Amino acid sequence: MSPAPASSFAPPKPTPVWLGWLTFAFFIFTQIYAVVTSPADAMMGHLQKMMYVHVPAAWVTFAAFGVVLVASLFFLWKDDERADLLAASAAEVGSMFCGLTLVLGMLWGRPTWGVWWSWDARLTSTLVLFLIFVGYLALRSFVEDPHRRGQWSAAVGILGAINVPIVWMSVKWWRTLHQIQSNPRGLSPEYLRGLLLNVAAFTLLTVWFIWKRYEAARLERAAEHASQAAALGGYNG
Amino acid sequence: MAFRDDVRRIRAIVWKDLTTERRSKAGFNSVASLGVTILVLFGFALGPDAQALRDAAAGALWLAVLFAGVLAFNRSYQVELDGGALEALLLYPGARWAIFAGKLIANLIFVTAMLVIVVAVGIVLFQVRVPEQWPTLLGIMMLGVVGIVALGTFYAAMSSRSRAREVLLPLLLYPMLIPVLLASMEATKAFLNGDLLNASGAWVQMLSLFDVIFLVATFLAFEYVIEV
Amino acid sequence: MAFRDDVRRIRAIVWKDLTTERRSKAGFNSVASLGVTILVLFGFALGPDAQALRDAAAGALWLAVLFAGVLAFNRSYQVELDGGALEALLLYPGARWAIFAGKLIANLIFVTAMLVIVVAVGIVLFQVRVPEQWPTLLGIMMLGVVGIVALGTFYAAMSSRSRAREVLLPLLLYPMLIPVLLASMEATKAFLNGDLLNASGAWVQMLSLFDVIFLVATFLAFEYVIEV
Amino acid sequence: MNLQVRAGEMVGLLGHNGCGKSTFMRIVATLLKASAGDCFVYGSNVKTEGDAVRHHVGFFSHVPGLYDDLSARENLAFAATMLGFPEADIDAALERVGLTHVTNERVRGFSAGMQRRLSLARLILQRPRLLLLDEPYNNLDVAGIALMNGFIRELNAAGGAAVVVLHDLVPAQGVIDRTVTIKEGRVVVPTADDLRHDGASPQAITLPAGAAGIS
Amino acid sequence: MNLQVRAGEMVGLLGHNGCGKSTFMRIVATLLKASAGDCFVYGSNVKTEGDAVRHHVGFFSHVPGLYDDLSARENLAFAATMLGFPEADIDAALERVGLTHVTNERVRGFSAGMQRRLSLARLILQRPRLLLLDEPYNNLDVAGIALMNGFIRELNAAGGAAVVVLHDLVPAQGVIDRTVTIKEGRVVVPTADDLRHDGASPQAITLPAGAAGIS
Ligand code: HEM
Ligand SMILES: Nc1ncnc2c1ncn2[C@@H]1O[C@H](COP(=O)(O)OP(=O)(O)OP(=O)(O)O)[C@@H](O)[C@H]1O
Ligand SMILES: Nc1ncnc2c1ncn2[C@@H]1O[C@H](COP(=O)(O)OP(=O)(O)OP(=O)(O)O)[C@@H](O)[C@H]1O
Ligand SMILES: [Mg+2]
Ligand SMILES: [Mg+2]
Repeated sequence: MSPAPASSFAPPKPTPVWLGWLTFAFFIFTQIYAVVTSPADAMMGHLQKMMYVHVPAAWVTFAAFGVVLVASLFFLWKDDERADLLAASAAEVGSMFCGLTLVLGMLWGRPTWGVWWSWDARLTSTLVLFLIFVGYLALRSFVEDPHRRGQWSAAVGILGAINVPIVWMSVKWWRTLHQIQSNPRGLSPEYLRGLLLNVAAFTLLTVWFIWKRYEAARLERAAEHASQAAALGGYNG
Repeated sequence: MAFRDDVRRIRAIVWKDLTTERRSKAGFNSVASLGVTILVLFGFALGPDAQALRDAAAGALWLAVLFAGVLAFNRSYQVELDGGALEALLLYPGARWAIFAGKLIANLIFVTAMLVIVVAVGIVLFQVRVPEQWPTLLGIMMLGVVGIVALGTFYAAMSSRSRAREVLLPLLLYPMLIPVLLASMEATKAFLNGDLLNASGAWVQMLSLFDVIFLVATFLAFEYVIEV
Repeated sequence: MAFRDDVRRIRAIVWKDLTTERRSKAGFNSVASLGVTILVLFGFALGPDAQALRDAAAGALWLAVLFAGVLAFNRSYQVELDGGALEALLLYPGARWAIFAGKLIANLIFVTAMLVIVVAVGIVLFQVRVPEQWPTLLGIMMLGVVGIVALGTFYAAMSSRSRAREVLLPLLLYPMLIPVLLASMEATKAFLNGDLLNASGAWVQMLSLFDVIFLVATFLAFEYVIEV
Repeated sequence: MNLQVRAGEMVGLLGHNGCGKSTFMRIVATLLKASAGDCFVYGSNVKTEGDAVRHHVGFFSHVPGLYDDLSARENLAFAATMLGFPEADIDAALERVGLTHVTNERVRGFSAGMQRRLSLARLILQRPRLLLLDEPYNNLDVAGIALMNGFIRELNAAGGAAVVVLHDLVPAQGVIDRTVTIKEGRVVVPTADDLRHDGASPQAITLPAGAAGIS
Repeated sequence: MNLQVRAGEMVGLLGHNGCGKSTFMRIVATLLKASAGDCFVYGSNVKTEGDAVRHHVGFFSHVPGLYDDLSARENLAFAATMLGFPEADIDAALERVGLTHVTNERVRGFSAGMQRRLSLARLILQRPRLLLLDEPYNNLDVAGIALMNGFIRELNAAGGAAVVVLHDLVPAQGVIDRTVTIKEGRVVVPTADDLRHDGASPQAITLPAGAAGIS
């Protein structure tokens, strides 16, 4: 039996679960707080409250894909497997939140715009971003060799992250149905407070999810390493 | 007796095909995502005009199912070709039509599942009004799927063993499928426009006719294309 | 010196790719026919209305080129995978980007030839009025082709070596290409409507920008994806 | 090209590279149709009675014929169902070829030799009456060769026949009864006893039923 | 896993099925990255100086690495251009491996052994300083084996080194200087003379430049 190849792949110590519960509790609190404190909007009425989930979800999506970009670059530079696993975890969580943004946006759009979907630049570019990272995840599942998987998905992740600024700027570049970025000062404080609190809660949630996924991925990799070593070790494994 | 054996063999092939499909992580997921991606491409190509989109919705849906389905057909034989498994499959005793039946059923399950997803997404993206009798619509769509899958599975058996199968399969399949596609598209379109089975009736008949012809013909001919 | 060697290697790869493509009976012919077939399918999907056809012509042309081109990209690495030729190719000394450059040039030639055929057929099928400055139009289309081929050749290097390459390549490629496609379609459409470079100007700029980004990024990243 | 194999006989087939040995085996296994000539396996014509022939023939070719995404066990289970044999013997077969430690692992990760062993396990399940082995010792280590030879001997004892394509007689020592060489499309006979030469029509020969006849 | 090969030395690599021989060869040929350990070929690290290593290494793997739609001659011409060698030697190489009768035929129709011979011709063009042969005698007939051995001896005389994966020592008799066995991921040394064991870090070893060192 050859010794475990990379000592960096001792599986990480698990983070305590109560941290997760705390994060989740904070999220529930900010949601209730925002919904209770904000008055009904002049135009949208109580529908405005969708903002407290839709907008933070969109922002953490960008943040997660930003992590993919940085981690992928770092992986290509330093060839550190952990960076690859971090990128993968961030991509998974980012795709989830991207999907959430889409769904919540559609649920919001139906009553306010009268349609589930329209082919405007913000909506379509968000959908495209989602599809790009679905491709990223598919690529990962189709490639067996870990090193190869890391390099390929890093390339795809970096190219995919190019689309984040496109989504961001889409409302400026093209005339859209969708709201353009508003100035924080333009938003009245009773909305802003709730929004910022929720953004904080979503960010914590994202960090928690990414971290948990990352831990799991490291455990998987450690197992992969072990089975590889066993395979090379032969019959008696 | 022999028939019981064949049924057992068919079941084994369906199980094997669906299992390898499931195991090859995200096999189904990625084909379905591709179907959705193709729908999005159509949306871009047709431009943002809502009415134009709604008019073209039926056509786009069927083409997305077709283009993504073709990949599934090819994959279902690719599994056999890697490492010469087809050779082993052909060496088992028993009727060869059982092989075709197994692959056909597996592909039917696969494409139907994909159709459901693509149609659901398409309804949202193309702002289609869902008709009241949507179960009937699904039934009509199944007729279209049977035609596509029967011919697709059959041609894939031929093309998979040639080089350039990715090119050959659609090249053979698309022209042959045009009647089925046209009937499916028109029936779907009529139905979506609230036609309530009047104009679509003729198309449904035509569709059923083609299904029967294709099924009979492919079952009879499979023996010849798979052999040797 | 070393650069001269690289140029010689690139030439050898282009020659080899185009030769095998030509030899593999009907390689080019069938991909081009497939492009035309897809155009025909679009024609059916869009229905017989002449104005609707004309409006959708630019989109249909580009999608047909894309869908048929994807097959060419995968084929260009498939040749390397049969019998482990890629292994041998990677063992030759010299810079790896030369391999990418060779494949890119071969694919450019291939897709351009196909584009010409598809566009010619499309003009007839979709009853498009040919604008006076059609050479400029061709130039704009070449910009689109460069973007598609650069990204396609790059992603094919990965997908062709994974399982399920037929599915993976379009799944990765189509969403990334949407900006390029959109710009190409809009520029083409504006041009076909006699816009004379006013509305299409912005799109052409965007197209050129994406081409540069894609070319630089893929040349830099190829080393990583082909290695190992 | 005339060749007749008796029940219980093991014939080694030699010939230089590209002389048509693999092609010959594929014809007998009903995977290719010969353009001329006839071939009978236990009285059934391979050209017209393929199904009957396939009941008797086990073919071990250059390629393993396995599903990469199924486990070793699932591959054998599928084969057993297709062959109409009970699944009960699978574990015994796996144990015999020394793959118990990877029973539930996917074939994708197997080395060349491990895949060949799994193919051998399938033959062990099948126990064919006519065994066609195309360079069976490729990729096999010493233990694998011993396994293969043990299996051939066992079939031999049960009255089965075999044709083995070889380039190197050493690993097959003790299991091959006689060898024939293919040269320019004809069988060259090292020991002329067992062969009926049919000068007039060298491509066609009919053999008595009950023997594995290949012409 | 430690193994050091001297210039002019031919080492046979043995080991049971699936023990990692092919994987090892692919690592040395820069086709795979080892997860741990270092490997040097004529002083260049295979992990970081791949290009330098590829100048020295010739790899004869399980697969032929040919283009099916090019002729034998075109395949070699392509290889010569890629290697930066003159095309003049091609016909000589083809003659040497006995493929002159199919010079202009496409490789697609070649038998397994003919393809292996053509791969050998490519190695003959290249004359690498370190030869990696993975079960080189598979599919080769007696004449083919003699060709292969002749080529190995020639390189040997010119000071080249070779590592040959084998299951059967017979065809390699007279060309292999010594053999080592891979067992459970380690080299087991039949003749301990040539090997430096480095107990502390069994995965890493640095070798003097000028020798083909593989650790
Ligand atoms: C599927 C439909 C939708 C998608 C994909 C979508 C996507 C996005 C994205 C990606 C962002 C973050 C980027 C940014 O902050 O500029 C965002 C922000 C926002 N969205 Fe949506 N959205 C959708 C529907 C809606 C609807 C229906 C409304 C309300 C009528 C809406 C209102 C907003 C607002 C107010 C922001 C925050 C903008 C800011 O203050 O910066 N969105 N949306
Ligand atoms: N693609 C792969 N993914 C995961 N594991 C693999 C892969 N290829 C090989 N292995 C594992 O690596 C081990 C070594 O395989 P390798 O092909 O190097 O064996 P080998 O010594 O060449 O055997 P053989 O004599 O059968 O050719 C095997 O146990 C196998 O399970
Ligand atoms: N697919 C094919 N198409 C055309 N000719 C072929 C094909 N396959 C093989 N041949 C030809 O048939 C002849 C016999 O090939 P075969 O593979 O049977 O040889 P073999 O005796 O098995 O050789 P080896 O010992 O090298 O495996 C060869 O000369 C080859 O040129
Ligand atoms: Mg052979
Ligand atoms: Mg090996």
